Amino acid sequence: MAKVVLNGNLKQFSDGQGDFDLDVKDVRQLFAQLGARFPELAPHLEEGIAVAIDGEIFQDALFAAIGPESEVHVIPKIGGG
Amino acid sequence: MSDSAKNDSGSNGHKYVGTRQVRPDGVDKVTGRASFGADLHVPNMLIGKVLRSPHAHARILSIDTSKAEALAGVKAVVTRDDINDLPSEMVPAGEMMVNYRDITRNVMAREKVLYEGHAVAAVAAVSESVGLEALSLIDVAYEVLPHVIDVMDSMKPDAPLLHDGMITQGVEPAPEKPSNVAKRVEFAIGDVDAGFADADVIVEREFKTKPVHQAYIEPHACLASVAKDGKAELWCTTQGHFVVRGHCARLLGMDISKLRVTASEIGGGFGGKTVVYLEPVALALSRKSGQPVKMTMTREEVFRATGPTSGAHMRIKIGAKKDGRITAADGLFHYQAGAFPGSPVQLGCMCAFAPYDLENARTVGYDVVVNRPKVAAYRAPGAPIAEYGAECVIDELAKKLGMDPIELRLKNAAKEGTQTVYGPKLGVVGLVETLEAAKAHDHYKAPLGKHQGRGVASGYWFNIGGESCATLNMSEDGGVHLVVGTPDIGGSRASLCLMAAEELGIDLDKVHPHIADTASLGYTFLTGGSRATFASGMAVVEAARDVIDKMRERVAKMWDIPVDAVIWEDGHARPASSNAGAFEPMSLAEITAMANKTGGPLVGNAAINAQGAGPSFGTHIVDVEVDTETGHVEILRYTAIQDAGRAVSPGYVEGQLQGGAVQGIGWALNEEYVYGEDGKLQNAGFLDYRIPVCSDVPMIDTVIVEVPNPTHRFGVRGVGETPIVPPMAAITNAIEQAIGIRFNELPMSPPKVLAAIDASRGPLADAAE
Amino acid sequence: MSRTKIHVATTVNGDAVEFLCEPPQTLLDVLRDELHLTGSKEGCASGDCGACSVTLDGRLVCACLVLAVETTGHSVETIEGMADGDNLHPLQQKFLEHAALQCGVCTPGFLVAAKALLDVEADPSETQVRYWLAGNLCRCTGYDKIVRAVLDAAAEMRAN
Amino acid sequence: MQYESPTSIEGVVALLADNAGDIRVLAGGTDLLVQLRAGMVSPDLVVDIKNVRETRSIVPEDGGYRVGAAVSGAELGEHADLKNAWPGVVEAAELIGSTQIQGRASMGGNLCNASPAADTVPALIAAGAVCRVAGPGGERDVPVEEICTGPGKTSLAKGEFVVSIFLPERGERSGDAYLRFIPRTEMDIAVVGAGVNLSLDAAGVCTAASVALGAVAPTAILVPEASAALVGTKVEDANMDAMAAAASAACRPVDDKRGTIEYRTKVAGVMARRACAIALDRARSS
Repeated sequence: MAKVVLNGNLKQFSDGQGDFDLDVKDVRQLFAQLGARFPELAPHLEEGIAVAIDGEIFQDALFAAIGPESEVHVIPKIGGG
Repeated sequence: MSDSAKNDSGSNGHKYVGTRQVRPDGVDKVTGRASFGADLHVPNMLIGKVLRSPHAHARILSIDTSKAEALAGVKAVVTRDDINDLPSEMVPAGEMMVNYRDITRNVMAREKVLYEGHAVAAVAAVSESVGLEALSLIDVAYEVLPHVIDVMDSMKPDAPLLHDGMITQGVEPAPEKPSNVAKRVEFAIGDVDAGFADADVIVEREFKTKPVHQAYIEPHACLASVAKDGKAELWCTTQGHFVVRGHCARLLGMDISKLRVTASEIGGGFGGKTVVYLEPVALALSRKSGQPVKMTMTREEVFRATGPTSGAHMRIKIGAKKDGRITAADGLFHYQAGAFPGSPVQLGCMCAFAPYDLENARTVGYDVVVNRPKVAAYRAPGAPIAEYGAECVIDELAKKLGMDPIELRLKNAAKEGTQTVYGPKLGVVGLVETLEAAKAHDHYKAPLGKHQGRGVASGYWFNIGGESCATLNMSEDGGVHLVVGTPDIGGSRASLCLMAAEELGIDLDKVHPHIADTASLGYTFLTGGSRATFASGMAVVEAARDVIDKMRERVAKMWDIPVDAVIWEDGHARPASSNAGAFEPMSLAEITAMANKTGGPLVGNAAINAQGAGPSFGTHIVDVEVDTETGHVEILRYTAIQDAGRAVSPGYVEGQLQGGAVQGIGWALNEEYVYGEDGKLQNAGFLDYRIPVCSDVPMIDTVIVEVPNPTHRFGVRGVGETPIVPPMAAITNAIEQAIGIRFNELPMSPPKVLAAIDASRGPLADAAE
Repeated sequence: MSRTKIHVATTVNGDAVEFLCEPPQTLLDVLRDELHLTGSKEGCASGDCGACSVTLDGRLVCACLVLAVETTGHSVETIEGMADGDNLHPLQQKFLEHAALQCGVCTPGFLVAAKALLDVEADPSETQVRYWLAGNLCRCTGYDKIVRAVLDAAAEMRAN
Repeated sequence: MQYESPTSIEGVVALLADNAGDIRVLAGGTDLLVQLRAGMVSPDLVVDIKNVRETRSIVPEDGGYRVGAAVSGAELGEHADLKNAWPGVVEAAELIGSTQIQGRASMGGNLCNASPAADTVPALIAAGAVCRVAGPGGERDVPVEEICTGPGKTSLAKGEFVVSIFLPERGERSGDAYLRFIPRTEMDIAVVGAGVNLSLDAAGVCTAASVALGAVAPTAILVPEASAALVGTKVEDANMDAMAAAASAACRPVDDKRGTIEYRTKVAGVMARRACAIALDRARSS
């Protein structure tokens, strides 16, 4: 089970819960499970979100692999100048 | 003094990566041949001009364009009626997310004007002078409304509201009343209260910063041409022409694929050319007039109507044990977004304490609208503001603890495995290496004179990857056309060519770069977030490997051996071993020469969404001297140290460090927007918006630290943004050491410095001197 | 509003040139829009950025602060006239070698201004270079490599 | 807008006197063209005076120099004799803008633009310079301090323009200096400017002094109290302190984007004192 943490304002859409153990193989499955569990969170996962998998940040990467022991942080998307 | 013209030989076994070479676009740029945004002329071209709001905040009652339309030589007039009204929808655009409802209103005011300089109408005419006369003939009836300029004033309950019905996001339960606060964000790890309870020393300070403009030397410019069948071409100066294409198509209701956007050479951007201003207006004017329309902003328009970065108010609190171990850090940030929501406060909250390995940390940010131009991305958006406050408090903490500021940083430095306040743990990073390099630098030990001081600060930026395409078109003589989609602001073509030559194993002078238009290459995100060399570089490497594989296949067929038995080495296909057969190696030129007979032209392609951008940390050292009679601060010596991962093109990496440092010097000492009581900007020009000039600064020494980014073929990290993060705090800390006064506001301009010196003296001390 | 144009005969980069202009048009407007010599850039149109630096009878000026009509009978040199055929001027070469440009939009102005300096001072100090070039704004480089390139070009020109 | 470029003083006067509407004199153009571009002025006629010989020459006269109103700062700086005689005045002219601006900007233009912050004006006033004004009634000589009457306003009558500025003979043991404060090192408008001109006798006692300030009042001002603090003294530290205090006391500045009242008042004394020290050195070594 991957350890998943919601960061920043996202917990407002998950009844205040921020830590989950989820059986997911990639980001798409991660979003699907989170969205199914917290419908209010679902639209926020579609845009403006990045996912850090074991410290490496992925943006717009639905098929980025998540390992069984991975630590996954859902964070705001990062831009730049 | 380093010799910047030195032609280093590549290291780490590289022939080109890491060397200093003349950039491929260089000759065009030193001879005046390079074509920037305003340099294109086409037949039958009209000139477009924009009418801008004279008020900081007003309701538009009516717009009468009839007299302007009747003027001889006027070919089209457009207003809000010619740009699509769009519903609220967030899209990524360089810095955080932007909302199409707001973009369409920023490009052309609809219900209200929200800042002085807000576009209200535009004309296309046969000449600039006719266009300007036409503007004077447009009647706009306004109902002037009260305005608000300062971020803290804008948060007051009785502040004039910019957007009716804007409810603060991120607050539970949602407020009932609308306000100018668009959003609240919060990040936290550990238990901040417990951390402060555990601290022996706590420093808590408030800071204010002013908005500063990117101040690229080239004003915004574009040339649009829309055909009768709706096909359109747009030439513009932008950091991302694919992003411009998407925005313009949306704002004008066009099919994206009917619009072809070509990026001109770009005369600086620093984040400010990631959004659209003139481009949709020029397209609308061209569509209406049926003629090509060129538009350029004046410098005054650039200042009045395009995005600076936020001004801010913040409170920072950091606690530590006597031994220097930080127990807690807390930050509260209020950022001006300008007229529409979307300040970089969230990124500021994420970066504020990033150089430290903290158990307990919290950052809270507010995104606040005010009657100023909508902010745009500016180099490490959000980070310089938040890290300025944090790095000043760290310095004060070091003084209180009696510790050297570099030692305090080293004791708490973020490293691989450090958990960030925004959640994830850092991968391999090079902060400690920059701090050690600073400590070891002779600058750090040099003696100081009277009224001189030395300051240090560190800085962090994430860096990003993103969508990037690259094509390598192999010509029949062995030359390579390298095609990418990231506009070259600071020499990225040079580094991309170096990587292509390295990967293909051919001479650098065989590689010729080209920035393709939006019809000639797949979607490529903009040049920003320090991603061009990293992400386009990744695509170039992948495209090179693609064409190498294709060449190996061709050679395998020629030699009639399995493809696995052909390897690519030093620009040649060779048999993998003597077992594969005795074949003379074939050069790339030999292979491409017979390409048409062996299966057709050879092209390498890559279309990727680059991931794994490595963050970059930097540490700066600065010496200042304060004239205690005038408050003038002179920068005596400056050293910028940064982890570049791998400097592909060291001269241009140094240039990024030097340029970022000098922009930071301007931000620290003189740059600010001056508004009158009337809400109008008083210094919309380079005379009184004072960016550093050549005689203001010394040589900027650089030290490139290389802690390779493990996800990149050559170890590249983005380098462009981090260098603007440390200067403001480093200079503040240096001034404190010079005269014993700690400033908590930017800019530290002479009147403010002198007033503080006078206030610190008292009448008796003054007389004694 | 009357827009009567005036006929002007002048010399640009050694060539006799004639054009028509409205009296308020600046030399920069005419160079760029009429003569299509777009190497001189408009960064401010107020003499504060130096991107339009040209020489007028050998004297360094901002083309944005000269009326086009004033050039009648005078001689203008722009960045387009700096290289000698295929041979870059030593300053141009040194700017390339030193990576003294990033975006490149200020570069023509810097080169024209630096050449004007070396025309009157073959061995300038760093301070002289910095003050001479203070009217040329560069936002990319922090000026370091530009100053080095000018000093290096001066040294090379003295040696030759 | 009509453009004319006469070649004689009479030609200029005729155009200025005989035409109605908004008429502007063009010398170096470094202020006028900026104002044109910004739409601050929209003249009907611009009269370029640079083709009038008298406005473009530096001529020795009565031991001093007559400097054409349109002589550029760069030309002033290249005139070794003038610079030797009036280093403060020439330095003030050379402080105006960049090298590029120096190629065009003139003392006549700097004066007649009538900005309170004009750099050459305090230096010229301190030097006792006199303008030669041509007009429909012929020529008249006017002390520099009587030309500007307020921001953007001059005492010149319809048809008049400044042809040249006369700098008197530099006496023995005398020197002048001009300093200004700006936030950067170049390219700014003076926040405060101070011109000091003084003479010493053989014993080193100050026999005459003139202190003028810029950017601290609606026009550049002479400060007699500051001069008085020097005359009769050996210009020692205490005398210079008194001079600086008198300079600060004479300030009537405004708060604006370039400086505060408090700041300008204080720094006026600092600049006057520093300029005085330079002028003193020059006087002692002349």
